[in-house]
Amino acid sequence: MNWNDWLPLLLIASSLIPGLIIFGLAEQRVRLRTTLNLSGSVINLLLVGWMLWGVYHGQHFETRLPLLPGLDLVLRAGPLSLLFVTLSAVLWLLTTIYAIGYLEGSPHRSRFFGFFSLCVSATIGVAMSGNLITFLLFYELLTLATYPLIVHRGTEAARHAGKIYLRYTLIGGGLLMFATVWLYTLTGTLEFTPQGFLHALGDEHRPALVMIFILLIAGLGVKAALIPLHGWLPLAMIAPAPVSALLHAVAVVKAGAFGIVRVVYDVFGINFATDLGVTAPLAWLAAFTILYASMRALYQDDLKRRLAFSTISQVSYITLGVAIAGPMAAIGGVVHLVHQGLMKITLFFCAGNLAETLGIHKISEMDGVGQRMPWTMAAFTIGVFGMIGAPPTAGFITKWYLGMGALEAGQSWVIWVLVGSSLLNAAYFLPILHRVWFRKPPEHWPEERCFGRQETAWMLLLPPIVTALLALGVGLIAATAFSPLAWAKLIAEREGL
Amino acid sequence: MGDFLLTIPWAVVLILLPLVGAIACFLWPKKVNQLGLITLGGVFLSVVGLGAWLLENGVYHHAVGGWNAPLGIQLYADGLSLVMLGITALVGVAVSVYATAYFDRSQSERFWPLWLFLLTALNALFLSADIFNLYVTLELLGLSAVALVALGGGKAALNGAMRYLLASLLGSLLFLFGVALLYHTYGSLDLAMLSEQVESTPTVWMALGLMSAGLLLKTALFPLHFWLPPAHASAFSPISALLSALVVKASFYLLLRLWLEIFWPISGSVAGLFGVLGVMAILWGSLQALRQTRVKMLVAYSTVAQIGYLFLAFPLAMGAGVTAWNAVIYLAISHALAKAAMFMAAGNLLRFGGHDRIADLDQLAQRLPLTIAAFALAGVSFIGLPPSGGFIGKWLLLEAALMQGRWDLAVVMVLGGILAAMYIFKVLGYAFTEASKPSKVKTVPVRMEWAALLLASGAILLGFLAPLILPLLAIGTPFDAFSGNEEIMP
Amino acid sequence: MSIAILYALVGIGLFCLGVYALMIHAHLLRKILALNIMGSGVFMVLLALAGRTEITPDPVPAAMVITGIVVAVSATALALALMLKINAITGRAELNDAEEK
Amino acid sequence: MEALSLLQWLIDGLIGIGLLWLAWRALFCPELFKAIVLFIAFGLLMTLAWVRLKAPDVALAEVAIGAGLTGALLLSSWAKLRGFDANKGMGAREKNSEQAEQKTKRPFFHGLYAIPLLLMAVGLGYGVLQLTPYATGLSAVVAENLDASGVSNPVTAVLLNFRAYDTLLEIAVLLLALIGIWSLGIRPSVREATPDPVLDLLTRFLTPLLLLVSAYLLWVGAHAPGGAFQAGSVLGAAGVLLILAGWRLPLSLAGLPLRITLVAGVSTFIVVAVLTMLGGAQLLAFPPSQASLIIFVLEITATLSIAAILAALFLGSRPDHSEKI
Amino acid sequence: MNSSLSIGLLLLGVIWPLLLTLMLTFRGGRSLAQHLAPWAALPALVACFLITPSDVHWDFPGLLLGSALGLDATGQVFLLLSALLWTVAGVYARAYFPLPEQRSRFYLFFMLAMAGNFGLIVAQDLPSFYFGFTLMSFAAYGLVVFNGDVAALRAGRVYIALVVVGELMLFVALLLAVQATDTTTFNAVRIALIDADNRDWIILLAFTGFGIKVGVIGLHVWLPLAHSVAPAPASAVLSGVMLKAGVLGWLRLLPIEDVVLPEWGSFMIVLGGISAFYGVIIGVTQRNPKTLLAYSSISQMGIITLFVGVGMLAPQAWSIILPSIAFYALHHGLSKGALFLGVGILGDSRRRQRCWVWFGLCLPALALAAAPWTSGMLAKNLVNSSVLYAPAPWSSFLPVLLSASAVATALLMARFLYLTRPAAKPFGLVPVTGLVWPWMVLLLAVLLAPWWLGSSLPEQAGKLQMIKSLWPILLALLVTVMVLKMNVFHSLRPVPAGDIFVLIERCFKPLYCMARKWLDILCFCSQIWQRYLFLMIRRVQNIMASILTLERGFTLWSRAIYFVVIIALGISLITFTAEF
Repeated sequence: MNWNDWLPLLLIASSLIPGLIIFGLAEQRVRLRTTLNLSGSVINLLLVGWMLWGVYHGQHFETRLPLLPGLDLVLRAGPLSLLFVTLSAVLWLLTTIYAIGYLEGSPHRSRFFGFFSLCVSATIGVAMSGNLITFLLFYELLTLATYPLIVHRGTEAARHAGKIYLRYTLIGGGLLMFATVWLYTLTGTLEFTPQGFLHALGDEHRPALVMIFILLIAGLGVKAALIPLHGWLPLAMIAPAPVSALLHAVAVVKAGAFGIVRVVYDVFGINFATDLGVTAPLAWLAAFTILYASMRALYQDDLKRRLAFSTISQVSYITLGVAIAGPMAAIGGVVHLVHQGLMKITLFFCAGNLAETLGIHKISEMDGVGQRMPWTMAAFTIGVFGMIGAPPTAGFITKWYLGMGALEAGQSWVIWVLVGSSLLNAAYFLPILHRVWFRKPPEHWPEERCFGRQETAWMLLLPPIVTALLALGVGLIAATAFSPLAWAKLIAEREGL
Repeated sequence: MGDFLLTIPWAVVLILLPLVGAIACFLWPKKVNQLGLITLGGVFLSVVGLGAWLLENGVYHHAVGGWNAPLGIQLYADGLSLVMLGITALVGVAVSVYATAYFDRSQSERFWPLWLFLLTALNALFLSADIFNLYVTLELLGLSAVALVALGGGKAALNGAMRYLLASLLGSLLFLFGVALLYHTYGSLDLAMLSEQVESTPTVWMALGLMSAGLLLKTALFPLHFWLPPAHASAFSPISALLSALVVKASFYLLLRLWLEIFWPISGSVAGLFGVLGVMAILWGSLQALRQTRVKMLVAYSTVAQIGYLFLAFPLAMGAGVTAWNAVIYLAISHALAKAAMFMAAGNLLRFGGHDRIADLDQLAQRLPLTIAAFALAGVSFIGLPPSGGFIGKWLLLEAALMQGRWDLAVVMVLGGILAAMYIFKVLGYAFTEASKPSKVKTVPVRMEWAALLLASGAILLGFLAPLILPLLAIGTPFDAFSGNEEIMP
Repeated sequence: MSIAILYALVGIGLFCLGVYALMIHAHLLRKILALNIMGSGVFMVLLALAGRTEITPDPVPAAMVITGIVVAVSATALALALMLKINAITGRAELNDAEEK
Repeated sequence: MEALSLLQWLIDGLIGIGLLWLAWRALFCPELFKAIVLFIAFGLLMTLAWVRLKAPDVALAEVAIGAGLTGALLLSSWAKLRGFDANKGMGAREKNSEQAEQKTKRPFFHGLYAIPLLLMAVGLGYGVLQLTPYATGLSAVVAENLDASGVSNPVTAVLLNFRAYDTLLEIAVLLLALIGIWSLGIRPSVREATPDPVLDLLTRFLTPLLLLVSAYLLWVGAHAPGGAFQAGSVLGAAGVLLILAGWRLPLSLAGLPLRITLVAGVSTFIVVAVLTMLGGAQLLAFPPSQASLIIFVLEITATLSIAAILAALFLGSRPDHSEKI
Repeated sequence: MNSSLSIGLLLLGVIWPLLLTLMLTFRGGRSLAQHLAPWAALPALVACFLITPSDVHWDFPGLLLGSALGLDATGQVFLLLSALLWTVAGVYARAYFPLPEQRSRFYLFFMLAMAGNFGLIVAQDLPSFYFGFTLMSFAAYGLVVFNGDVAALRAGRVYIALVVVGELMLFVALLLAVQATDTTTFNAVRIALIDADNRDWIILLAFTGFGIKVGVIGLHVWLPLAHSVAPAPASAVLSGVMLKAGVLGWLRLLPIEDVVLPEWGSFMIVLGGISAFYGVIIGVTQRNPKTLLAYSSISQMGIITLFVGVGMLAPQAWSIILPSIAFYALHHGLSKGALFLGVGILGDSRRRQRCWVWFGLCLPALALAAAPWTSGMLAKNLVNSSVLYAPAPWSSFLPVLLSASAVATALLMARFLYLTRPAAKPFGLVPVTGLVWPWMVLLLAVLLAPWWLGSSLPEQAGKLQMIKSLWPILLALLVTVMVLKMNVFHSLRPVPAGDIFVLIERCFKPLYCMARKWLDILCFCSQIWQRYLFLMIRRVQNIMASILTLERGFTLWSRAIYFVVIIALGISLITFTAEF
């Protein structure tokens, strides 16, 4: 037996099994649950590290199980997969810590953490899937695993949000499945291959392929929150903060974006897709999403809603990078998977801290909060500058590569999209910073909880600080061999770009 | 030892054992639970034995009484029968375990003999190759099912049972009429012999019409579903599980057999009608399910919708035979598992809160997590989300549809999945919220919760078992006769 | 047209009559009667058509009809018992069609 | 020949028309009781038709079961319905429901309903007419194998040898119906204080007779019309008479012994089936040498069971549970 | 000094303020950090003195997108100016903010901006420069709005808006430049840019982007607003150092030395000239000395702009012009810094103290006015000699312009001195020791600058041209006296700070209101539409519900059986029709 054949499965198991055990735990067994959670994520990280090393040195990790005649369940660790897997593994650990702190003393924690782990397993599955059907499988699993998290609070509003979420995502899933089957009937294979597997098809299939592309993108676009498929995302903010963080930074939204990357590069192949003439509209759509969502964000007073619209905007950078169809832009798009994850999760952690510590939900309540919670807000500030794309944050690297890629591909209009987006980002984020740092704090916070000497519980404080530092760090050391950027370059190279 | 085991005529055991069990339960009501469970265990093992035999030797033939085809009755088992028998045994075991906790003393005394009769009827039906014998098994099936529904005892249950009985008898008589016509046309009752002789004559058309209508009525295909929701929703939950999971499938199986064996040369044009009815069943059933305010009614209407999928295969089989049939059988068995699990879950809810009003489910996601998990997993299979048996089935069906450019059907399949999601999550959503007025709760035996959950997990597991099950289905190539002209397997 | 066909046609008539009655009658006893008459019709077709011969008719349909009759009486007995039970509970020997309206 | 044939046609035509008319009346006459009586008459006429169709076995079964027992069941049900209404103090209830039935009739719709039915009748008739005018079915095969079957009556041969499996299931159906009815948990009807003396007398006279007839039918079934079902139903009729006369099974017998009797038929079948299988043969494959014996045993137990079941069906409620419920 | 040590020192200079900032945020390190914060710029200052510029260049391939740090001659001058001014302002601020919380808050932004400033000076590649520039610009926001009053907030708003716009323009410019040239180091980019396709775009974007910081006319509006509201030490560094960052940006990015850019050169000369006078004209009307100083900065930066323009026209003389620009920047930075710090201690104190302060202020004021023996005179000489390299029309026209500008500057300084005269309204803080001595150090630097740096400048710049440098001052003095006698200033209404911005604001207000109104109408319409949509959905739902009640029809027994018959018949009929 070759270990490498089972490692991808093991990786999923390392998050799945703790999750399943946690389901069975009694509510009050906090310590055991915490141990399980943390050990799961640490093992996960170790495995990921091992595989990173292996893939870098050209090893193959592939689990292949038969699913249907002619179709296998394939889990493969390629560079692109591992980028996403690593992000998930790291952020899972942090989010778990955060969630433990966040949910301290609240009910239904076993259920929460169970689904949380399930969610991560699904995300890892999405990342590692080696063909479209495996992708579909985990993609839908992700939908299911997130639903209980969204309705976790059990309020009427939560139920409504869950309903809308499902309505969007399941319709998207339906489209995706439809398109996948269609593709399968045309090609007889769904295996992800660098440069795609469709060039061999004759010209008479082109209209069908265009249609399939549209369907696939529509299916994935729901999770990636491409306008006009984004309606669920602001509503889903009803969920607890760790869920929002996970949803936005790692799991759901990213799964959609990652799917788009896969479809464009490994199903259609960028050259073929460009040849079909489908990438340009995709780029336009992404650009429109970036700008429109930023505009919408300007008008939100609820912090999490503003962040949600910001997510919609930011995730489309990935799509944009992919659709620009150039190696540099691709690097930018792919690396933004990680960068956006780090930055956005920071912001959500901070928003969660505000809600949990001071009961602040609205931007208009944030006056002077920087004096009460300086560390949280420092992390928030870094996240904000990342969003705007100021150096040396991760966001700058993304924008730089996207811009370079756009110029390289002769699509200079993208530059103006980037500029406009940054401008809007500044317009809706900087006033928050102003409030936070330069206004006088009110006499009383809406709902203050005391955490002793610290501004808040350390479990709540640590994760945002770490992610903020990471967001700063990956930008600062972008040119080294250990940065996500370097890995993205490796991906571009292995994808044959 | 292995050889000896293979010499045992498992098919016969499958018929006689539950019958013996039923009689034993009738004779010694004090020990029904033990007797019943032993019987079920035996049946399960027999299915395994039959499966082993089939894998070894291919198709199974048994001339009852030693009399060959036109004179005597033939027992016949191929992959299709095997899979149906297997799913029956599986669901049967789970429901039986569930029932031991669900029913009280006097109820289980009444339940067991009837249920074992039902099992006898199912097994006999899946194994028979004689159309008159099939009529008798249909009657046996129908009467035992009705009696089981009537066990509920309430006004709704009795009304449902009565409706079911009348419909079932009507269906049987229509079938019998067809049998009469076929017999007098070809002088044989044996499926295989009929299939060799059958040709397009007015008598056969009429027989086709009557038998199909009768079986459609028993299968509750839209618009003949009128009897199903009241009967299935009002019966005791384990019984609803049996009815929805197995009984309906039995008549569908019979219809399928008749098509595959007898009617395929002439039925091509009817396939379109079946397709249309299937589509309408999916849409109508789902919409109705969405309207329901009680869990069991919702689940019952979901059965109406799911039956629609089974009929989509008929128009698709023209161009993509094996794929379409495989899809449908897969859908059928995963539906069986999932629906049984779902009814059991509904039973748990009923037991727990004393009601099954959807809006008052009152945080059951926390208070009955296993049950809600079972419900959700079963729902996943209905929606056709991966990984689940429903997904595999739907995938194959979609594949068959798209291979032939049947966009309409493909769209309906996807739409049906979305509608299913809407009604499933309607329930699940309320399971997370608090009810306006809390109701008194009773404990639910662990066995009931686990039975539901395991069965639902089975439906999920089916999503990974296609490489095992599809070859089983191919034993005896039941679908070859009607696999269409062109075989497009990518 | 032979006697066999004649009886077969009568059987068809009985069957259709039974279906019609089953359709329109509300009272359960009538429905049960209707089902019985339908059954008789089918049996008649089954048996009548066996008589399309000069020699002794085919015994197999006869056997089938006997089986059918026994099955029919079983079903009738069950249906009647059910009807009585419904009547005892609801006070009406009818289906609850009207209530649902 | 011609005249005979014409006469035959006349008779058959009359029977056919009579059947249709009786069915029509039975289904659509306004009074329920009358309808039931007409239905019994219809059953008797059916018997005649069976005889005309050269199926005396069926005729026997019809008269005993189709007309007799079904009629008795219908009548007793009708009586119970009325008794219920009377108990509830709703004497006019039946009339009301009859009237309600009249009211719910909507002639227009019902006419509409009739159209496809007519079409169907036409279609079926066309189908029947398209059949080959001469067909022997399986009679030749049956005749060929009759010797090996152990009996000389072809119908019995089919029932108990060639298609014995059907019969096994059929007795199971019968048993199932009974179990189903018992599981409904119907209250036993109130025992009449003094049985009708005439009925009592009649019962006393008829019961042994019926026993005898039954035994004869059973015996003769092997080579002439008759057999287990007919015998069983006649015996069952005796039971019905006894029940009507107020006789009840002693409680000591109403438990397991009764149940054993009820299942004896099926059980014997199963035992035989298992024995044949153990002998290495097919299911229910009787060795020709012992076939007649086996069939005889089967018939005896089947007769007993059928009789018991039919009588119990008529009774409706579980005799051993009468105190409990 | 060996190069790795040098680079270490340079790095320390940049990182030290960041480290202190970090320390400041920890409760444990706060008090220590507060003590060290005033001296945060010291390592950079030391580095400046110890390092020989040419041998310091170091690549950091892993940093950002691959960075290179180093120090060249121009950089050294800028670093010197910056380090000096940051140190002085830092020490000054210690006494300026007596409350510890206030102080640590100030130092937080102060040191961040400082780190950015040093960073951009030592950066030899575009992304790192951009990083430093960004850090400095955004951190300075904290300094601008430090007072937190309405005026400060308004200034902050304008400032941050322009910063963001400028940042984005720079971003695009850098992107275009790097894309066009495929390198990121300044030296390579400059050379490669000569033949780049969209060179003009890059120049335009870079000019505007840095121009916002420099305060080129039209982009200067934030300057008077911000300088007048910021605390004195902040104003000093804003005006003295940060404006120069923009200049450095130009020098670093624009391909001046190797190619003649006639259009751009002329454009910058014109713009610079206008700035020079515009700043004075508006500045003279001001009553707030800090605003006046801000306008003076605009005017002085105009001269530098003009300088750069000349360089564009005469690349052959760039080797002469470049050090001149650097020196001019140094001179202006020191003087302006001294002036701002001085304005900060014009508080309500004894008359003698105020007199001393006023005398102190005279020194940098005179220096700005290019009085003899001051750095101003040196700078002016340099300018005068450089403009001679300009091509034909300019070489004859510019000296005149510069002379006029000198008079104007002198006038402005006279007005400043008048505003800050001991008899005037007190302004700022009381001059305590902690405030005075750093100021004195700076004054000393202003005083010594010509002698200290003169040696490194071209020969003719050092010549003392008494008459030439004295007459503008005298003229200005004369005019001032006359004006004072005529008492016209009292009737002169000051142009509001931010001049054209105020105009723009006023013009846009109605437009803005109108837009708001339309937006409201739009919102209203969309609400109506939504309600309509909602109603439609309701209606559809109702229709659906009524259709769904048909189910009862299906469950009606008679109809159900009817369907059975129909289907049986239908199936038969279909097969029948299929036959034909």
